[in-house]
Amino acid sequence: MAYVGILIGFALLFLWDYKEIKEVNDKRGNIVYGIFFLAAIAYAILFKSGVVTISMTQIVSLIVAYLRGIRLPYYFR
Amino acid sequence: MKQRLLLGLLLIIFFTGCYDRRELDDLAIVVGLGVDLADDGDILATVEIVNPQVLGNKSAGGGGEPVWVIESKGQTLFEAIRRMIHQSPNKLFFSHNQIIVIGEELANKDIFLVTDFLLRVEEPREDAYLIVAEGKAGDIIRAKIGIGSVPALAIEKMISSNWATSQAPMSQLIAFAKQTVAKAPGVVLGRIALRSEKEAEISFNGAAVLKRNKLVDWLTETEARGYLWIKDQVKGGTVVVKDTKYGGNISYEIAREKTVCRPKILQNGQMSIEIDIAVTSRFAGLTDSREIENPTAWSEYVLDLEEGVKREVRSVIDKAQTLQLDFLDFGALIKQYYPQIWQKKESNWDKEFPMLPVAIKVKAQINSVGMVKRSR
Amino acid sequence: MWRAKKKKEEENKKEDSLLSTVSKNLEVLKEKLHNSSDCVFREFVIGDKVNAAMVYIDGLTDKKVIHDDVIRPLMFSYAAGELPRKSLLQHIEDGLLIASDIKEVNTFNDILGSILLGDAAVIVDGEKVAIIVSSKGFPIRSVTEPQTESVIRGPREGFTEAIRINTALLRRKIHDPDLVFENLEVGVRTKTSVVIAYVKDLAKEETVNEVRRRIKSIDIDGILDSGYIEQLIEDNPFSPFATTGYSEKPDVIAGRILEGRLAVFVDGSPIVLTIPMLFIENFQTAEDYYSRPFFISFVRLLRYLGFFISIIAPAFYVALTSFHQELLPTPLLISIAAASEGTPFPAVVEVGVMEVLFEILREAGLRMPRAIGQAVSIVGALVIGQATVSAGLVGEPLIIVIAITAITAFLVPTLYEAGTLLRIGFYLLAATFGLIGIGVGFLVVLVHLSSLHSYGVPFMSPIMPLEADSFQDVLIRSPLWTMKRRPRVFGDGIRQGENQKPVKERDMQ
Amino acid sequence: MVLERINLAKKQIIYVAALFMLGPTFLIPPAQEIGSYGWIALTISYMGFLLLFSLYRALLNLAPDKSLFEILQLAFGRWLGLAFSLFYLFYFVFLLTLIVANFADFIDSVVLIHTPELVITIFLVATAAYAVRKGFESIARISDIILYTSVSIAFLVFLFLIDKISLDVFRPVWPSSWSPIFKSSLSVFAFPFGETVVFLSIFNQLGKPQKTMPSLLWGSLIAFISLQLVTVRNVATLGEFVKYSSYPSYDVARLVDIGNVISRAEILISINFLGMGYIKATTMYYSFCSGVAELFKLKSYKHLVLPVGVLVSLSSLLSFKTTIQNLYFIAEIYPYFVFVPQVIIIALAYIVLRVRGKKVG
Repeated sequence: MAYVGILIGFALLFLWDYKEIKEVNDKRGNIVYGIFFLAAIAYAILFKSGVVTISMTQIVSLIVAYLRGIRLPYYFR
Repeated sequence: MKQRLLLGLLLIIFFTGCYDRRELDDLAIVVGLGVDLADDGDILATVEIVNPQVLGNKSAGGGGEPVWVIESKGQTLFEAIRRMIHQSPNKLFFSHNQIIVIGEELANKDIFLVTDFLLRVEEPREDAYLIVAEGKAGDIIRAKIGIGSVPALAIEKMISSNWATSQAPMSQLIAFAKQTVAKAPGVVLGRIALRSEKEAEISFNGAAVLKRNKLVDWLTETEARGYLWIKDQVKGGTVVVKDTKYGGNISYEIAREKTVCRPKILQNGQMSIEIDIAVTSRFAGLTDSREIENPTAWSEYVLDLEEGVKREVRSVIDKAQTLQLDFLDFGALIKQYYPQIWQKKESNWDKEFPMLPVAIKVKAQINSVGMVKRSR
Repeated sequence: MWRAKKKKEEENKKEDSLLSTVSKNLEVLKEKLHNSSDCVFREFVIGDKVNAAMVYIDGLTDKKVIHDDVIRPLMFSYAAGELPRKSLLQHIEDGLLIASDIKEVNTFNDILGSILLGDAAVIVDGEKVAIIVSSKGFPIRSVTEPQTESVIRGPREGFTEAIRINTALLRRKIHDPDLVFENLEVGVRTKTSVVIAYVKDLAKEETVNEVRRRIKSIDIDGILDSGYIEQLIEDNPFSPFATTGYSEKPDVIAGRILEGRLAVFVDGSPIVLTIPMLFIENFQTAEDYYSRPFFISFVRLLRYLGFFISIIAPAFYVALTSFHQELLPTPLLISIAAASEGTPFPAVVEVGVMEVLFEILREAGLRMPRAIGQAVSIVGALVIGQATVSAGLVGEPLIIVIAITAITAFLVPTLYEAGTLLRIGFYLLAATFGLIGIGVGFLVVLVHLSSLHSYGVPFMSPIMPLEADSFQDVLIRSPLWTMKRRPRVFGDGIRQGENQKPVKERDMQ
Repeated sequence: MVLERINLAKKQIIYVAALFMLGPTFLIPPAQEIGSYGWIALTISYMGFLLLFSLYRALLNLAPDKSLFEILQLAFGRWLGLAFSLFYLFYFVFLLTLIVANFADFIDSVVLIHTPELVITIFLVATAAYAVRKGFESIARISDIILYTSVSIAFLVFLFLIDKISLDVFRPVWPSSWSPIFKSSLSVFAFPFGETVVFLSIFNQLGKPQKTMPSLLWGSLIAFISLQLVTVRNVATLGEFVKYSSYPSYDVARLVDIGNVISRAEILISINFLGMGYIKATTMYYSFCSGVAELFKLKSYKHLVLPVGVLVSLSSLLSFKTTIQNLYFIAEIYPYFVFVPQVIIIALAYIVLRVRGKKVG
């Protein structure tokens, strides 16, 4: 059910953007848009299913902690 | 098209929203909280809930009690409060809680058990009054004051109009938290007591001295005033001085006051505290023997007043030094002005404080004789 | 293709041109007008010899002009045989018709176009030309005090439905040769005349051109009111805020034209549009400038406050009583709680229902005949005010809130529609997110307002972007002598001399 | 992207810059962990910002009329420049995520406790997306109103509290040990001040970048003064408690009580915070979308707004679980990460351009 909701939501978003896309009529723009859009759908589905629990913050935290050689506190896990 | 989509999206949000909605008639508005230590070591919480129906419909009148008191027990304060759900049809709502009364036994044990919860949870407010009860806090909460009024609100008014006598600190939760966090060795809270069981007569004066989280002693009214002098919090009240020459008592009403406390290094290198009090007052009651126009007599009046204030301040300093507890926070003063010296003294402060010399200077002024010069 | 079209047009024209006998002409005309009952075809004979006819539409013409100034001289001026055959037409035009404005046309379409506007056409046998005599005269409402913008101080006249009278009213205010009226015709069937009025050296050239272009590009069968024009040329058709101003009073229109705007008159409508419009115009009234500034400034602040209250009050009530009870002072909370004790519905529903109920009553009271309207308002007052409370359906504080909302909403009448929509929006936001919803809603409304343009002018100027130096006429109305310049967005011209502050001579004291 | 020239008054850029720096910092004032020395840390970091500002300015003088991405490609060549540009874009969107997370976390833990964070996040991002699609002009236009109201609200709260503040907490004036102060000034430098690197990427749309730079300076001055006011107010009111409070400004406003009439002013603070954060979030949002459009030479950025919004909302939802985590992140991780885009890359670009410029000319 939730997945259907996500898909409907994205369909709405796409409809919303459709007019703009048609108006601009930019091939390169459409490719970039498509990448972002698909990424968003994938992220949303993975988010919902609980497979992905990683965010940009955590990635950055891990990298910086590794480079600085500090251990992240427990509440980051 | 776009607009319709927007509308649809908004409607989806709206229909899934309203999570935080709580209806007024589903709320039990808590105005007073008393916390005691039960016999078995659990926490006993007593709350006072207003009954808006009685209070609101003044014309209908008569029907029912204005407040409803329930109590509950738990291992922690939070558990005790959550268990009240079993007794109250409505959810307890703490945002309008005005007073937090701590029972004597609990204060003897650990007051942090109460304050941590109150500061951590978002509903209770930090400007509620935190006071210590002589005896059981539940009795205070349960006591009836006046006719048809809300006792907790009455107590709140009592505390906030206490400036007229300035005989007890108006201690708010936030002030307590500030002092605790700043590692003050002692904290002073207001004292409330049930004077007589039957009439439900309540008095709010004097103060409780806590060694961080434990009650160690009480301050009398005079000592409490002395504390307020030092803290520059005297807003009013009367100073009564014995008229040694002619007998009887003279009372002065305090109009304005300004206290400045400064640490000083004495000539022998010893640290001391200097308290400068400037007080403006007017006559409120005189023994008639002396002539008010007489300049020498006038200076005696002023001296008497200065002595009276000095005595009050001295009393609380003596108390602190005998208790060996720096609840006057002189340590913080030294830290503020002489941080280097304080670093050396800090570890040994408990020992040094009782020997700390304190100089009290009072500069009094009488700026009004009142409506008459002489009454007899 | 283009050529074919042109050819066809030429053929049409040929077919359209007048024939040389009256009877045939009349036949064609009758056919074109479908023998409509209000068309009068009066045939008569000039000098016993020449057939002539007169065509006009009954009701649109001034009968007196037709009888005394057209038919009478034509019928009685020539005795039999006296006719100067060769230039009869010239004769009639030069010597007989007592009319100030005549012209010759030679196509049926032109005749139709003229007589449908109220002129009379005279056709003479043997001539392929018709004479159009200006004889417009139809009943019009006289110039009365406008109902919508009544004033205590200031001119009382208002526009009527007749465009000529309206333009005349404006011309009477501004006696300046630079005041230009430009005529346009809009509407395939109604052929409504639309007039753009502006002062040549005040209005911006681009704005005039743009408005002219937009009006010309309208292709619609009928224009019945200036509202049609407004909706067909406005900048932001999806915004709740109107970005075209309007007024019914010549003095208001004159004032706005003198600030550098232009006005659009539409025949048949007493409402005249002004372009471009600013948000602050909603809060200005004509009377602001006729009274002394101090009290008016206070009133103007009240209008802003009233508008703010009217959009926010129900939302605020919902947010405070259902989300943020901790923000109410304790005694107030207790009394509101007492009032809402026992009411069956949550506050959110109550506010929504009462809001809708109020709008229904307002609409009913507005459209009803006056006699019934009163009954509606009495019933409404009873239903809303008394019965719901005593029946325990809603609490008294809510009634107060709704009443305040209702009253304040009328403080700024031109923003009533936008205000109501915003009110509903804020109410929904508050019902979902409490005060956070209101706050975010405000930001969105601000962004929306700041993105609006009215015919090239930022709608929110001078508030967003903030121009402190043109604020004399925004929140307060500063004295007239301080308003030295026109609003910056309209061209920033100087409109009064130096030192207009009244100075009195020493001797007069 | 074919750059749209945006017509804005200088004043508005000042206000946008000021609000950008105030942003969420208004609610969680900088350097609260060092309590009464916060103002010192703030001043030090502002000095640091002035240095940084002159670096930015010098860079723009070397490459006038260029946007950040063009400068990077000019300095580091096509591919390295592209990589750095992508890194900047990541930084922008990451910062946007942080802001949204801060917002949602605050609202969800203080104001609307039971509302799912997802709903709040979507709501906030949707409203920001609306503004971004309206264009930067609309965002900037509302900035003066927001700045005036916010600063006056902050000042009002200060006035309301005037009887509750005590300046004794600022004694002793100078700290006994400076290292925690330098450390927190580093995080203050990174949190509101250094983030102005974003403006380098949009200045060229606002007219001549070199002429726009002074607006940034003035804006930062407004921000600095207002932040100082807030920091001092909070410490003077809450004393040492400020160190342990999750949202000191909010706590401060809760204490307002004037004759039982003006009491409970905390909602003012929330709304205040909302308005300022809105400007910051939309600016970041805009700069990311227009940056992508510029880098990939798209005709318009507008249709990117919504998908980016979805990504940002989801990522921000996963960002923080507690405020402690947030504070740790701001203190320990964030300054070290952002030092790279805020200072190092810019400085490198400057050096490269400088050296090369000498070679050429």
